[in-house]
Amino acid sequence: MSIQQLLPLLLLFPLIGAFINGTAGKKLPKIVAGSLATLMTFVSFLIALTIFLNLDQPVRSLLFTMIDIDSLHLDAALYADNLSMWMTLIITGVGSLIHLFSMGYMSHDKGYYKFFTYLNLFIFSMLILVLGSNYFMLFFGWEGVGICSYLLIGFHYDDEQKGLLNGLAARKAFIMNRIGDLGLLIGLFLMLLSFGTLEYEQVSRMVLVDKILPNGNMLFAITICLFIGATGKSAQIPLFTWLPDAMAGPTPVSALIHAATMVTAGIFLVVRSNYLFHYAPFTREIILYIGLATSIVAAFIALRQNDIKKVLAYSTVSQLGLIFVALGLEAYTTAIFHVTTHAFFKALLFLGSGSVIHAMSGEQDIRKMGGLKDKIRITHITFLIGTLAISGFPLFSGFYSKDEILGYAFGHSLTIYILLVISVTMTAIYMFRLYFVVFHGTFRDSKDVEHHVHESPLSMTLPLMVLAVLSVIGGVLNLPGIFLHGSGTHFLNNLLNKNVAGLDQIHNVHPDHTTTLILMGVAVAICLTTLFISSIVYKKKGSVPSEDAQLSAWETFSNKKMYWDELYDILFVKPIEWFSKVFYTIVDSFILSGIIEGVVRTVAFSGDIVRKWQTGKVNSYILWMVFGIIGFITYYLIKL
Amino acid sequence: MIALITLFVTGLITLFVAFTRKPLLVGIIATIGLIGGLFGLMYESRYGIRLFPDYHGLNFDTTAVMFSFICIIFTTLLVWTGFKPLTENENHAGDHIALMIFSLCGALIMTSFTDFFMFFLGLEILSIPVYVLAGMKKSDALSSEASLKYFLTGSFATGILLFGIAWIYGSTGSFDLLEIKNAILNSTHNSSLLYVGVLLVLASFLFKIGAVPYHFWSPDVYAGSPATIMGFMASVVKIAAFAAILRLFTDTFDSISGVWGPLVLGVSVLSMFVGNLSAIKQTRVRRLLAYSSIAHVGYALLAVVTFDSVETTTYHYNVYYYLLAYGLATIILITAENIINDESDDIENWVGIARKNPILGLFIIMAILSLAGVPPMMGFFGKYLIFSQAIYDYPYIVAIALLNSGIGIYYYLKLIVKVLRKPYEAPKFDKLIICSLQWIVLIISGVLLLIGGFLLLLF
Amino acid sequence: MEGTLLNSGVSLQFYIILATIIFCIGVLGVMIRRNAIIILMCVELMLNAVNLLMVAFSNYHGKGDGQIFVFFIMVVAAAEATVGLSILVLLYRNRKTVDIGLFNKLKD
Amino acid sequence: MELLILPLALSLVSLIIPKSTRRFAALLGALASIVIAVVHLTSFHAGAFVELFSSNHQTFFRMTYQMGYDGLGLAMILLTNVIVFVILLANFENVNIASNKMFNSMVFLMQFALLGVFTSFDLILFYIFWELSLIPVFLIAFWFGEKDRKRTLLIFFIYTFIGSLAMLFSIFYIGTLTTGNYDYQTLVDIEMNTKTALVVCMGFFFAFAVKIPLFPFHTWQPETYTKSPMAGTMLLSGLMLKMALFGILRWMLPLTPEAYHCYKYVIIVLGLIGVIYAAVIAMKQNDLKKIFAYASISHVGLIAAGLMILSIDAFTGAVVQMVNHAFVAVGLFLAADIIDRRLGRRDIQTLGGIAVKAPKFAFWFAVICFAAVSVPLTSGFIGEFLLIKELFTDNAWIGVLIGTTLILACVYTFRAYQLSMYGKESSFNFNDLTITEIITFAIISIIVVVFGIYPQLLIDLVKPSLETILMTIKESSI
Repeated sequence: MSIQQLLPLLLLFPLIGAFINGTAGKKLPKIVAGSLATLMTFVSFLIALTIFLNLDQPVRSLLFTMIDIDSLHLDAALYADNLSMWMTLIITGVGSLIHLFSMGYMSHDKGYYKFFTYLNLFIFSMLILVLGSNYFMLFFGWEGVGICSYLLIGFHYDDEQKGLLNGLAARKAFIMNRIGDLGLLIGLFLMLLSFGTLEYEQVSRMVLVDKILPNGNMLFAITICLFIGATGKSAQIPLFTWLPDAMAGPTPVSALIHAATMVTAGIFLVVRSNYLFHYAPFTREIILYIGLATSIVAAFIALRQNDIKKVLAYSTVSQLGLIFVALGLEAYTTAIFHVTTHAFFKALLFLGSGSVIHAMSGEQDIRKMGGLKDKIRITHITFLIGTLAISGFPLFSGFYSKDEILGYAFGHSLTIYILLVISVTMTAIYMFRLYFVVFHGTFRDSKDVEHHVHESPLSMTLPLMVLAVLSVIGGVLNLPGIFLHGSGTHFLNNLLNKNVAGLDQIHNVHPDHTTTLILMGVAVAICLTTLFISSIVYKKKGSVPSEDAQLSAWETFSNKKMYWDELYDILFVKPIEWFSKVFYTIVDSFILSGIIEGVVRTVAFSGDIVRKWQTGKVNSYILWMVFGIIGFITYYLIKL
Repeated sequence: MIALITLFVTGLITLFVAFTRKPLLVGIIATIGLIGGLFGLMYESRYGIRLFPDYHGLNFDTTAVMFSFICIIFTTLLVWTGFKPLTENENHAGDHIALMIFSLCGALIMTSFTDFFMFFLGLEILSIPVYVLAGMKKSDALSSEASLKYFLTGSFATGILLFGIAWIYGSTGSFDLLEIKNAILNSTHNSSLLYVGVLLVLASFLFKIGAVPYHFWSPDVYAGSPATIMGFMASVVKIAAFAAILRLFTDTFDSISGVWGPLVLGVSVLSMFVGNLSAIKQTRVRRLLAYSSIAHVGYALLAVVTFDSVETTTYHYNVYYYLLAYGLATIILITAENIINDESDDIENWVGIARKNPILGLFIIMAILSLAGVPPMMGFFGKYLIFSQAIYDYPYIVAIALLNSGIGIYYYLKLIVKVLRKPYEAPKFDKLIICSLQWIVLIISGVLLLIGGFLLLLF
Repeated sequence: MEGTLLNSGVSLQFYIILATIIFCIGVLGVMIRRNAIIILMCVELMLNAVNLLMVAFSNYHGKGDGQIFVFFIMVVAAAEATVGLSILVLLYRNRKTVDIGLFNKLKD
Repeated sequence: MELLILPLALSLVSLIIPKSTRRFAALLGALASIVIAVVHLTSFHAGAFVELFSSNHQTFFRMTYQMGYDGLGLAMILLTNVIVFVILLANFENVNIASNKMFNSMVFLMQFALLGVFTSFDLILFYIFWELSLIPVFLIAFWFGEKDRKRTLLIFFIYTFIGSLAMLFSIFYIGTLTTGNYDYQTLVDIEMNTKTALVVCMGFFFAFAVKIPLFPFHTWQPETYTKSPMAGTMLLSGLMLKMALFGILRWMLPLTPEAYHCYKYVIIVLGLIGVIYAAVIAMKQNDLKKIFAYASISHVGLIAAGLMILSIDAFTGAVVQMVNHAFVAVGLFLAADIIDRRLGRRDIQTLGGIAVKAPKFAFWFAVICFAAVSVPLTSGFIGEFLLIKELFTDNAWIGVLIGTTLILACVYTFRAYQLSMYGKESSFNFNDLTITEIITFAIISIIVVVFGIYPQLLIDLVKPSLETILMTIKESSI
């Protein structure tokens, strides 16, 4: 089978899974429903792998023409190059693992089949997003994953206490995403205006080969609109507050959607449009600073969060910020590299936290945990690996990817480098805090809960182990040149440069070996120091995160998420609600309806006046008749 | 001519037959006579036969036949619908019907006169029986009051009319319309006598059709008279008067339309406003209909003043069609009044008719919608014909007229709502008794109203 | 012949003015008086003014039709008076008065 | 011709059919009308004009006229017939209404009037059908509506009627230019100066603005939608307002292109205000029907604004969105009515937790909600994409502002959905959907999704006629 034929199949399998589970899932045994969904995703993964291995040139596969009006031609087509296939591999690969994990994690949930329907649907949408051959298809997937995200965040809508809150979180996610989507949509319009097409191939050919470029302002507008879309989906300032709230969804969802795949869509978008961003340096600046700010802000907030998933959520936001810094520096392959490693270790961490929560019978507050390391051994080890990977522990995957970013930042400007280092340091601090508080010390919840603590089943631990291995060895995907010389290094770099439009034309200057070594040294030092201090603070001294009331000023600031939600509430929500009330009660009900009522009343009132003319007396009738005649004659005389 | 004689004889026979005190017989004879008159009319116009070839006082030309035709039909329908109330008193079973037929004779003369002699006679033959009919309910003080009011104002208007005729005669020296027309055309400078005379005649006409400010009698008289008579006044009398206006003003005095045209226009606008505004808060159905009729007169007058932009037959048709639609709708509502048969004539009596008798309700709603000018009822097409002509000369007036239609819909709709809503004493309510004659009237008028527009669309 | 009536030195204008004055008196009477009988009489006065005018014009134009019209008017006036008086009788029976100011039951 | 005769005949027949079989017969009749429309569709060639009826001579009313359809007309005919079927199906369970002879009769009369509107190629005829459609919907609302409906419906009728009278004035006025000929082609061909065109278009505008309804002529709408029975609301929102949009497309734009530059931005700005204003109001309402009523104002504001952009994309988008909105509005009101019928209340603050009791309902309601916020794969997205794109191309700021509908729609739609459906299991009893209700929802969803994935189906049908319209406008507006 040719790649053209395989590509639609890639999409078809998750869709079939979703369809079967959606229609007949209720009647299927749980194990069948779960395995079906997992299998479908895994088959997709295998197909993706086949395509990936056989792919030389970008391949476009037309499904059908969606809209064909004279000026507007939009195809439903798929497009495979190394970038999209790489993303597909991550999505289906990590996706399969998380599906597998979910089979165990969700086993007690009554919405089991529904969960897998949504998951498969998500995979499908995500694949459309990365495999679509034009921005229009991308937008389809873009919104599709938004819907799935909405459905999955609000999955436990019927919860006794938090049902409505879960719904609220889902709604918030959807709305904030939509704000970004509007930006993206406008970007699309602008591209249609300046290029007349949304096909990647045609746009890239125009920009790269024909050198037909819109003027600077237009290019800035296009790229900034695309970036606004990216901030929505990838949770950057100012649209990031939905992601922590999105943790209301089941943990596998957080792992799959809100850590490994969906939130990287924004990065994919920027990398996909790299040739546009290349000519829009000002936008890149903005991306750089937004990414930097997000990275620091989120890391700071994560310092004093007590919900295990919230910590990881802010960590995700922070890491995404880091990746955007890379994008701002035009280090696209590095960004993808970090996306990949991040997918591994963040999925691992989330799944690990899921396993912890599973063990804790649903408790998420780290203040109630502690000393779990012996009770759930596999989870503990894998979680530790994850923590080390994200903190940049030497030779773990995160170490390489993060280091590359730091290297480029250093090359760009020292200030940015220092700021990034601060962010990275904070990452290490809160991750070790999390790790130690959860797994070391003494168990702090009731005996009842302690009694129930148990290791998860194999279906859950197996993905953890696989991911742990990947987190460790993920670095080999793009080894820096200083360790090995020759074909082994910069695998991902070469891969992406091979047939992804635009990337091959960008030549980032790698820092020289000495600098690289120094930077690595700094990173390692930071990581180890933090580890050391943390272990003293939390392990030796057994400190426990203090209650909210006892926090110092900066801690409260961090704990309260820097009051972003409150700020948005005052800036947007409250005024709109006020407008809503004013529009309804004053403008609509009072003024506009009042005018109508007023007219009706005036007419009725004048009717009453006119009626008074009719007195019932014959004399007056005749009087008026005479007046009428006199009037007639007067008119005649005047006219005369 | 044949029709006129047939009808006159029918009236006489009816009077005499009434002595037998058999209302049914009276009714049958009257019906036969009326239908005979109808056939006479058609026969005459079809074959162009003239009974008295040397007599020129009356001329049944196309317009006259047209207007006479609907006058007779409306009278027939009204006799049927009001058959029971009209013959309530067995001693006088034939009187009222005979009077109506006599009045109809006057109406026929009004449509076909060629000189002021016949015109004057026709007008009086038309009016005097109606004065009597308005006071038909002898024991009812309101009925006699209505009668008196109508009589006093009516005879006053007659005085004005005659005064006007005298002045026209004085300036032109003739009573014959053709001669007057020629006299006006031939003289280079017409005296003020003529103009004032024309205006006086106009005033009395406006009185007859009930246009503002000569309308005051109509709400009172409509409200006081029995429903059938009110229907007669609103349809037959009005149609006859309009026929006369067309003949007199647009044919004879057309060359001096500069004098009376603007006045009619002003009266038309005034009538619309006064009629529609006053109708809004009415609580009595017949009063409401009276005011609505004032408004309708306003619309119809618009057609009278737009005569100079189109050929004669067209605007004759316009007025004719409009009044036909108006008359049919009024007859349906009058029938409903007769069916409800309530002395107090309160609008609340109409509440829930559609629930008590859905088909009657349907007819009533159709009639009201037609009056309001909502398609596809005939009333809409009437308005369409008039307004689409009038807009050539007077776009602003048409705008005002349409605005008035908007005001009108308010009270029409309120009436519809009353008809449609639940009766107060639910769930059991007294059944409405509808006799077969009334059914016939309802169906004829209703069907005409409905297809009058759509059907003519095809032809 | 212009402006004068046959066999008389009185010009047409005077007839017109006289008739108009009589007519106006009639109109005023109808407007002002409350007694229905008197109103009826005032209407008759108006008609008589018209009669006068008709005769004068008839003479002026030298045609007889004006005078014929007068007969028509007289006949009709008689018929009207008959009807009018009978209505008044009817009303008097109902209301025991002929003051038209009191007949205002029918109004808005 | 049978296209038009059938509904009229059905309207009469449904008066005499025995009560027990009435609702089945009505469904069957509606189905037959769909079949007829589909037969017409199969023999239709894109870009053709099919004449249904015409008078070759001047009638009594001094006019010759024509009835027929082009691609646009056929699309609207199909839409009408399908929506009528869906409405009957949606009411099927509500025996009180569905078995009422007057109800069925009035629905078919409405269908007749609408088909008349969509097939008229004569302005007077158009007006006649336009007005005719008002009566059945008023009667349905009056007979089966909720408490205190009287005054609301009075205002509704008078308001729209006065709007129509304004249009009538324009019709008469334009008639003076053609000496009383109201034939479509004649009217399109006449040249008039800007002032005349402005007078004419003002009347049309007022009539259409009231019926659509555009801000600030919308005040009758939320109240009327709330007080009408579900069928009435569906007819109003699903079909009645399409009439006005269709009127703009078919009549107002081609007839008065000379004044196009004068009213273009008036309508766009009013549409824009309506989009945002109504959406903002909808955010804090608690009555489900009222939320959807304001949502409707918001949605159609976009369509009306989009129609003012003279490009094939915008017109196509408007048509797609018209079709989409018809189905979505019917779906939303059906959902509101299902809740209302089962529980006797619609205040979302008193609801909650229905999803657990009625998962099927929750699912279908959610699908409709997604369609309402026009996510991709639903026709709403295609429509809004094209409309916003064209508005944006015309004026970036207007495009961006009107694009906020994407965001605002989510806010109120999902607020309504979540407050009524989410939360812990409700204490009240709530029966899940019956089979007819599921079928209704399924039909709506399938149509919405099919046009969302493959809108070209619809575009191919309407494009040639839209191009013709566009050409006539462009020729004389420059």
